Amino acid sequence: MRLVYFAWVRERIGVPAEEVEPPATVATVDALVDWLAVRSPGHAAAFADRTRLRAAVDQQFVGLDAAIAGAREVALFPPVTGG
Amino acid sequence: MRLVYFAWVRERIGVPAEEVEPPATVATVDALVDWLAVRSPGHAAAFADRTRLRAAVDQQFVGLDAAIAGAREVALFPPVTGG
Amino acid sequence: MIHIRVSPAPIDIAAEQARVEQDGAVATFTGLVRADDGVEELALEHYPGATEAALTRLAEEACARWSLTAASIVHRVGAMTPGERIVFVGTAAAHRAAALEACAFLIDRLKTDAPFWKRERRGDDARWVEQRDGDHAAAARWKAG
Amino acid sequence: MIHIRVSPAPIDIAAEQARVEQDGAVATFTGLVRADDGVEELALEHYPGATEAALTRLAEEACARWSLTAASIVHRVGAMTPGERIVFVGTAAAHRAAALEACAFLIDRLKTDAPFWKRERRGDDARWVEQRDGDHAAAARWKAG
Repeated sequence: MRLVYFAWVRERIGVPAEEVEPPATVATVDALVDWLAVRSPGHAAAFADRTRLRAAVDQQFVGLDAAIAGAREVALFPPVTGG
Repeated sequence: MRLVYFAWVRERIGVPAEEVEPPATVATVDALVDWLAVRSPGHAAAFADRTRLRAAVDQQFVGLDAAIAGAREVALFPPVTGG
Repeated sequence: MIHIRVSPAPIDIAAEQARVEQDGAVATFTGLVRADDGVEELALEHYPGATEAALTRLAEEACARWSLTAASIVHRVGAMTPGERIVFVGTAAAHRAAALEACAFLIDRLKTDAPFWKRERRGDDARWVEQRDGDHAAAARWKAG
Repeated sequence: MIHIRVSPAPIDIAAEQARVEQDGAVATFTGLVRADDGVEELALEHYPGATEAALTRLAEEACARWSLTAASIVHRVGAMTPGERIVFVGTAAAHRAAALEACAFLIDRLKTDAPFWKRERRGDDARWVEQRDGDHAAAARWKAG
């Protein structure tokens, strides 16, 4: 599974993307974030405030309770601020 | 008093403007139009349908019941269609 | 900044937009001669002096009501062909809702409050355009606000 | 006609307007980097692929809802300085209310539905812009309609 990060999520983690293989018990975006948060202090900092975290699964915006089974790409990022 | 005409009011009357001196008893735009309507068949045609006639006194839009005492310029024209 | 121009000259969008770009949010409306209803020529007549005064009053009202940084109204007069620009309205404000609402206000009210008259020519048939009932409804909604 | 572009290139208003002028009523919104709050540089990051898909979905929704003849969204990414254009939205329709409403819809929804992130730099201080509560309210009003 490919993970992509944007804005301060990317900055805190320190890389724009990484490949991971979470166990099958990691079924939702929320569970994925829990699983990622212990990988490094940067991951922990990026995911500390879950209310400011948004996600997309295979480039579709989803809630953090969305399933990730079969996903090829999960994106994690702050609320958007374009326009 | 200077009269100015626009669009089909101008076309029916045949001139874009004329100078007139209505008697003092002609006190409103409506009365002015009555007084003008008998000047020529063109004037009569221009003023036949009062519901489609609009006016300005000294370049301010007014209702046909507006007073014309002291006016220097009265404009008579159809409903506007700009933009 | 208020800018009003009534002129037979074609409307240069880049120049008009640049004039209005005085703040973070810029909204514009451009009206073009419709190319799809058989009209070959559109002629615009106006009431010199009164037109500019009416457009200036509208722009002043919009600037006060929406705290605009800039408001511009450019209206062509004379003969035009399909596809040409008849009117340009531009507004600038700190926030987008103000710019967008003021732009809609200006074009709605221009339709009922400014002394312009359109004549359409199709072949040998030239006729003055009739005012649309909807234009009064569109202008009236701004009175409630 | 739908036109979507996400690019570091400056936005050419005359070219973008010409592309949208497909009907009698054309509305545009342009967002510029504010020059009055001490920002020296604005950097725009986005999610390549997902951004274009989100903007295309918005344009398609607007075209269907307001019977648009044209809808265009052009968004810059990368570094910009105050006064530069960040975003251009343009719509064309047969009637002005449709063009104006669809233009407001597109910029309101773009603010909440498209994956862009802004970072402002003032001197040595660079910070990511926080989402405004008002942006969600503005986007939400289009759900009721």
